[in-house]
Amino acid sequence: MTNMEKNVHSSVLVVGGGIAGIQASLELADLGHKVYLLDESTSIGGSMAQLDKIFPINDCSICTLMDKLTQVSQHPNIKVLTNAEIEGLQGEAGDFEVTVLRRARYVDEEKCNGCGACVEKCPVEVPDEFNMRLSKRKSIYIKYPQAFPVTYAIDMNSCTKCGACVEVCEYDAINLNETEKRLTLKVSSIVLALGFSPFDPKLKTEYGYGRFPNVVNSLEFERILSDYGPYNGTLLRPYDQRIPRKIAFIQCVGSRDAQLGNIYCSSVCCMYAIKEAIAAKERDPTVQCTIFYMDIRTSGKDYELYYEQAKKKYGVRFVRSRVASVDEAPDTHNLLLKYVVDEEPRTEEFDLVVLSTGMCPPKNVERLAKILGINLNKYGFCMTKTFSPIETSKPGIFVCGAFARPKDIPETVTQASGVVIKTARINTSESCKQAPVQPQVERDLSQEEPRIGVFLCHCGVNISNVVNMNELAEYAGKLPNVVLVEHFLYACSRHSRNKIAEKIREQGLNRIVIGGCTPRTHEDLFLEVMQEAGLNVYLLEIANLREQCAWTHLEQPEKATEKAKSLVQLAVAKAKLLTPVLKPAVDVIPTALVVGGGLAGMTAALELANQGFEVHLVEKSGELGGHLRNIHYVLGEENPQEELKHIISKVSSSPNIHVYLNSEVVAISGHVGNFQTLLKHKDGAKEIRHGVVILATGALEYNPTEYLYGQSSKVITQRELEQKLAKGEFNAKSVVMIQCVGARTNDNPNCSRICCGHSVKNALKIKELSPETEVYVFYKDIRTFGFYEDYYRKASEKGVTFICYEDEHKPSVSLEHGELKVVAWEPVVKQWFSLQPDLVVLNAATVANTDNRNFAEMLGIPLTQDGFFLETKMELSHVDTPRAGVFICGLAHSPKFIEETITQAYAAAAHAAEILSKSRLEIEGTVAVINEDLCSGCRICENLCEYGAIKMREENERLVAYVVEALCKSCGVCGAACPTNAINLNYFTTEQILAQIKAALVE
Amino acid sequence: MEPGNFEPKIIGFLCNWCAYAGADLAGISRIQYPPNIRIIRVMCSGRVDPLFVLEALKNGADGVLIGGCHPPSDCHYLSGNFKAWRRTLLLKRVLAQFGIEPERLRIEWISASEGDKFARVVKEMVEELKKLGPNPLKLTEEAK
Amino acid sequence: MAETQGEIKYLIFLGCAIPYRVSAYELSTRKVMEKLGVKLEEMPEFNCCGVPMDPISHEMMLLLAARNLCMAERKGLNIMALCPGCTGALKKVNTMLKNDKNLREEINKHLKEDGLEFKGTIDVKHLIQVLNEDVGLEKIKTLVKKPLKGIKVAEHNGCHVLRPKEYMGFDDPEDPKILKTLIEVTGAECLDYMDESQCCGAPVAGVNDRIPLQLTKEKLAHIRDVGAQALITICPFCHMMFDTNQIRIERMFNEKFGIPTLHYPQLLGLALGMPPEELGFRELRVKPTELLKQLGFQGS
Amino acid sequence: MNEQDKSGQEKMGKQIIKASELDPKFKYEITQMHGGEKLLMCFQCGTCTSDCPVARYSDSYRPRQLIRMTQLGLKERILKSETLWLCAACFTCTDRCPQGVKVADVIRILKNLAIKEGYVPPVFKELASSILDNGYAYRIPELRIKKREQIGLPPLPKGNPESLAKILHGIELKKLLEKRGE
Ligand SMILES: Cc1cc2nc3c(=O)[nH]c(=O)nc-3n(C[C@H](O)[C@H](O)[C@H](O)COP(=O)(O)OP(=O)(O)OC[C@H]3O[C@@H](n4cnc5c(N)ncnc54)[C@H](O)[C@@H]3O)c2cc1C
Ligand SMILES: Cc1cc2nc3c(=O)[nH]c(=O)nc-3n(C[C@H](O)[C@H](O)[C@H](O)COP(=O)(O)OP(=O)(O)OC[C@H]3O[C@@H](n4cnc5c(N)ncnc54)[C@H](O)[C@@H]3O)c2cc1C
Ligand code: SF4
Ligand code: SF4
Ligand code: SF4
Ligand code: SF4
Ligand code: SF4
Ligand code: SF4
Ligand code: SF4
Ligand code: SF4
Repeated sequence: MTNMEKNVHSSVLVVGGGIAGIQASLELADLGHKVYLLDESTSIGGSMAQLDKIFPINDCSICTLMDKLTQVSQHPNIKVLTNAEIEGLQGEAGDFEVTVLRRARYVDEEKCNGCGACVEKCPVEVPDEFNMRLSKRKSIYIKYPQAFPVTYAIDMNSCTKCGACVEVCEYDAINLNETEKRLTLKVSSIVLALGFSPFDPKLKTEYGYGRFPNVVNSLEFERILSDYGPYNGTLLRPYDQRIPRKIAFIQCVGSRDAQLGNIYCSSVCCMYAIKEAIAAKERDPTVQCTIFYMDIRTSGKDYELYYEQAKKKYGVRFVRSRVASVDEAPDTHNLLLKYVVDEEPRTEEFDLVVLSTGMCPPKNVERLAKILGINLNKYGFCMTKTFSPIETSKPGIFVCGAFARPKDIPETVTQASGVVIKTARINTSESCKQAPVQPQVERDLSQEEPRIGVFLCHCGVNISNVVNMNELAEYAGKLPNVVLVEHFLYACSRHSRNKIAEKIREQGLNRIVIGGCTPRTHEDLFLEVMQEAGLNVYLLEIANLREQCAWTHLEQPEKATEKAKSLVQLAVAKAKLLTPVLKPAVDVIPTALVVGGGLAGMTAALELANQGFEVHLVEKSGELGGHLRNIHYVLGEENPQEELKHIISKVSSSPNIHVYLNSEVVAISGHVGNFQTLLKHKDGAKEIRHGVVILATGALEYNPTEYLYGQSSKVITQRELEQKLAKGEFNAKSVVMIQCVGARTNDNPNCSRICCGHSVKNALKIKELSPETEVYVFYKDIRTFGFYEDYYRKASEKGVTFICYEDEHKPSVSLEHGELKVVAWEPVVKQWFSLQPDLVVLNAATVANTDNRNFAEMLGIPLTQDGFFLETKMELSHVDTPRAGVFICGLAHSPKFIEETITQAYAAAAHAAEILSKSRLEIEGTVAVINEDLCSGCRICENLCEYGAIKMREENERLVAYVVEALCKSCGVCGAACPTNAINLNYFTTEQILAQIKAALVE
Repeated sequence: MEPGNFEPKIIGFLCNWCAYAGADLAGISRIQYPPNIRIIRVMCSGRVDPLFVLEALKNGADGVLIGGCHPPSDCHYLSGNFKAWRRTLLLKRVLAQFGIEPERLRIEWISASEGDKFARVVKEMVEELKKLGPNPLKLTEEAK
Repeated sequence: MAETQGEIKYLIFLGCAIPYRVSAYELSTRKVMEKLGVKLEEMPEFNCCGVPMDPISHEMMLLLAARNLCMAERKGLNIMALCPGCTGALKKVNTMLKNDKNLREEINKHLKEDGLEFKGTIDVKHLIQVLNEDVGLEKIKTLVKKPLKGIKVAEHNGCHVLRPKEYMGFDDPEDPKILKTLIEVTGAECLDYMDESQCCGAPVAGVNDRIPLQLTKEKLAHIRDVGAQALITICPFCHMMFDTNQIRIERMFNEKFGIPTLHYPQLLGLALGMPPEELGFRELRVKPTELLKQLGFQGS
Repeated sequence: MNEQDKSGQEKMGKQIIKASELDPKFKYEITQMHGGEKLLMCFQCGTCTSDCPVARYSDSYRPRQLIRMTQLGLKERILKSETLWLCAACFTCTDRCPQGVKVADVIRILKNLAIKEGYVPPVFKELASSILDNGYAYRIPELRIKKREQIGLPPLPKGNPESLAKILHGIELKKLLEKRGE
């Protein structure tokens, strides 16, 4: 690293502004890198902006995304380049020079403030691609209401250059003759987050998409469901905008289809179809939803529960049959689907058909790949390897998100975090980072009376067209403690902001009220002003006059003016009581504790060590490696034992890593930045102090009690088979494999994700070593998602026979005169038949490590029902826990493949490094504060706090509560519950809120 | 006060992440609703102390709206919305004991994409409160 | 592909079924092609295309088809077949032999017994392909004398003109367009109906007498439901199912259809201004009396 | 053939198929033949049965089942099965199979094998002998040939059975047919 450092720029280019690109950019920027976030579209957000809810939690997609968009918009280190594409690349890792073409947008990003006046005037209407052409937009448009940048754009394909928009734009933002521009970026690394393009179902003519209006694709259905979609969230079908009574979902459209050449599985469509069916059911429980599938692939964490819930709670019907064709009834425009159940062909009528269209590589990616010099796989996705899952074939260029392989959002976000640890040159010395805006020395206000300045924004005419600004200003001027009122056409413009700072200094203002648009998007701009003017940032209050007043009372200017006065009064009342808040900070010990010396733990440890941090790696057993020690082949070319040796040698030789074998964690205390851990090993105990914890405790193989396991040496587990194969001890002529042993059962409802791939892998190995051996695989669903489908097909091609079983028809294994006999039901031939294999191989489930419970208790973090660690937000990142500074990765989180384990370990390392890289950790000032005099020691707050931020201590022989500021997330739940009002929340104090209430209600 | 042109006053405590954003979206989408509500932003619906509700009613609010994120897990703080919900149920009982119609207090889950829902809730509240008439506490205060 | 030297010239491949039972199809084709300036030459000494033998012996089928191809190669002309089954067999074997050297050698070994050799010098097309690709819609349009305005018909392509798409490939079997546009160029309207691409069942007629009739009946019902005045076919077997068997079907299922079924060249012939008699209308079992009346032909 | 397509399937239903009835080699044999190459790729999605026009009206004809039985090696049962002959060779299944299995070709292969095992449905015997006799699948009556001329069609070219006999010489099947035909 050191010899490279000379050329290292601290800039990174992220290509693709979907959730993958956004997440990677935010994390890189937080680490102090300058980030260029480039997207070919007019707005960032990618596909996620189009989704209604997101599985597995069914959160609102746009809410989740908007949170991130806001962060991007406010991050000083991120430069967003929309309408842009890469034209050329020069140089090498650490020193790239990228030529970027920016196509004309025709609207100036600096000037346009998103008022939308132009849209009303534009006479040209065209289909809105964002709403999948189910509604219309104008030639000048913004992609979606919440889009970032909040700048309109003109679509020159339809624009008539009539100039109406130019005329109406108060801010002179439109230039119909704008031309494209080129720029050159110098960056040290590039992250590709190009996402996917949806499969075009027109290519599957038998489903009638494009011919029959009531056949829609899944993204269209997402838009139909969306509250800001073409039908405002009412469930309607396109042809007659009638509520559909019966909806069919057809799976694998454009995936797992050799006729189309898309052989891989798109991995997400089973889950999203279930989600969409649930959403339809939630809108109207009488709607009947049927999902037609070949295999249901819900192998993510707790996804099987989601599937079960769809069946049991929502009554979604699942039919195992690929739909052969869709026809339309000419009179009703209903659709007739042909499928087969129990080997009986059927035709059934539906009012709406949703095609679960798969993910294809991003459009025109071959061209970009050529420019960048990276390899694509045979399907056009980015080529990666098992043991280097985020590296492209070119050093310095990394990949994350759906472009690496079709995947869902949580996996995407995890991978985006993972990329960061490889991309970033994290350096504990602050100098190499782009410093965020340095806070000015704050003025001491302790002796000052409140002197409030009120700054009112017309927002062009957005506010002033409705609210009488003069009247408002006059009113504000009379409010107590207000010493200055000013108007601005655009308060947020750079010019105005300078003016505000000037006024603050000039007039000695010490509390600021802005009357303008919502604080959710613009607060940070004004916080900067405060800092520049030397005021504590908590002395600002914003009255939301645009989104929550002018725009919602367009026809009632007088009442809107009254309301605006009231809103300003409310803000002034709070402002008067605002006090400076110091952001608490904790010292960070730049050392990590990693628990578990399997692949996950070692990978995370190595990455942190590479970044220069000290790591304590604690392994319970006598050897490093965990399950990887038993894996001799992978579905790919690498040799896992070689890789393992390599990793272990790197770990052992790293001066930054202390390995403790045969050791266990006895106790952990403390908080982020400063934990104390007690280790026990055979020579005694040891105490370690560290800033973060990474839990990589792995998982266990289920010990089967089924199918004569343990009673006959001819019944073995898949792992044992792999040992035999590797040691050359395999000699069976007929093998039966049974899937889902101990998984997807009542006791352990979840899917173990890896075992289908494991069987396919070993079956292929058998066929390689002994082609004449017959292999039968009994499965419930074959879950070879993503590119693993290739190997499933390869196994079929080699003659491995896959036979589906249902719980009612499980195969039975018995011994007759010492010989194995398997009796099973074949559902297509509809016959029982028997086999006499030499070996029965059980795919034992992967179950949670029982040690997890101890860690959960010691650290106060939750577990899933089946005992895996539970992350904070299952629909986003996989690595964070509710406990600040504690991260999870690998099998300890849920069953996963090697490449996924590595990716997640990278992500955990990245999140850990973000903390470790800071010598002091600044914490939001809006934390809870406890007045110890008032506290009665009832412990109510302690129990309520989800983050374990409240602790109790003895004080003068009295139990009192205190807040661990590093853990508090500012929800205020404790404050609302404290019976003695001992708790307050900075910036949202009880007194301030009461003052707001009173102000709101004065006559 | 004449019942005919009675304009109820509503205090809305909206959580920053969902309901407040939903109210913003109503504006962005130019959805119109009556101007009777005053919104106070809190980080989480779980921050709403019963005291705030009581003070609002005592000071003459005709209705109070608490807006949070959809359960089970839209809540930015995992479960603040549940806590608000439990508290609201209790509080409604308390209000009834004071002779205040529990319908004056309303809790709603409004996501950042539900601008129309926010507007609808405000409209509904205004209509219902018009039917209920002014807050009885206000009348007794006035009587004093 | 054999040279056509400006003029359009094909060997006409009749197959077995057409001479055996469906001469109206042949007759109307010949008349119409003459009008359109397509020269048709007779195919000497041809034999069964091979399709009926496929279930018995794939090899025999290959040889039968290959022999036909050799006859055409000798004449140096491309084949135009009327029967989709024949088209399919000849096209498929032609492609297979052209692309698969081993297979070609094997087949040629047999052919040599009679001094023949497959060389791969010609192409095979179906009638509608010739109309669409060689004659062209534009030319047909200019020759239409009597646009069939106000007439509503439905089409049935038949499976083998479209499938398997690997070998046929000139139209989308799931949403075929060519026959439709050829119908529309006559001025008639072509209606969509349900399950348009479904098989009529004819090929099973030899082994089962119920299933094919049920399939045809289902199609007739869909066609009736959309109000088509006639059905247009381009396959002798389909035609037999819809026309010859229609009365039987009506009796068997106790339902009335009364849907006249025309060979496409019959319809085209009318539009080109030829009288029904010349186009073999007399041979139709379900008489298109109403239709002809509407077009101004009395009493045929 | 009234009840013919109601094959022996149901009768078989009760008993358990024994391992000895399965011929695991059978599937590999099929993949060696023209059109059978992709047999092993079938993952039982159901498309072929769902869309088969014959299956819709037959109680027993199920293409997916035939493919499955072939994969499992139930050779005897398949070749004896009368339902095999119901395939209309419409190729819908072949065109729509997502795994690229040429279903109709596999069924044709099975028919060819059945013939080798000695089962020839009467209609095929007729067709074959007609072809061998005069080159056409049908024996076209004189009356028809005359009528052609009446309506103005050119004379039908004569077939050449001698040439056919030459090129078909050496096909095992011909002998078989002849033998059976007698
Ligand atoms: C119908 C549907 C429903 C889904 N539902 C869910 C769900 O409920 N939960 C879930 O977890 N997942 C769901 N998914 C999956 C989810 O959409 C993806 O996991 C996620 O969007 C992947 O994010 P990404 O950033 O990798 O790609 P994208 O969102 O596709 O973003 C890629 C970005 O890159 C840009 N780009 C592409 N090429 C270039 C280029 N050459 N130059 C510059 N920019 C470029 C694009 O404009 C785009 O903004 C669903 C997917 C679909 C299709
Ligand atoms: C049977 C089986 C077959 C698999 N086959 C494949 C395959 O073919 N291809 C593929 O890609 N992936 C496969 N995987 C998945 C792959 O093995 C994992 O993704 C990867 O090895 C997980 O690494 P890990 O570090 O998370 O967990 P583990 O390998 O389980 O390592 C956890 C480590 O933590 C230690 N530990 C546990 N508790 C404590 C404690 N309290 N204190 C200290 N240390 C502790 C353990 O001793 C162990 O060394 C398979 C997994 C299994 C179980
Ligand atoms: S009118 Fe001008 S400022 Fe307003 S949205 Fe349009 S371009 Fe932007
Ligand atoms: S110039 Fe173009 S974008 Fe502007 S109003 Fe006219 S058509 Fe619309
Ligand atoms: S099996 Fe795979 S490709 Fe098919 S619908 Fe499910 S996730 Fe999508
Ligand atoms: S075998 Fe394993 S991966 Fe496959 S479905 Fe069962 S539990 Fe899931
Ligand atoms: S709820 Fe209040 S009184 Fe009770 S322990 Fe917490 S701070 Fe003290
Ligand atoms: S404000 Fe929330 S996170 Fe902070 S201590 Fe109180 S309950 Fe815990
Ligand atoms: S369509 Fe293909 S894959 Fe599906 S069952 Fe039939 S043969 Fe098998
Ligand atoms: S070819 Fe045969 S099996 Fe296939 S769909 Fe047609 S009739 Fe059915």
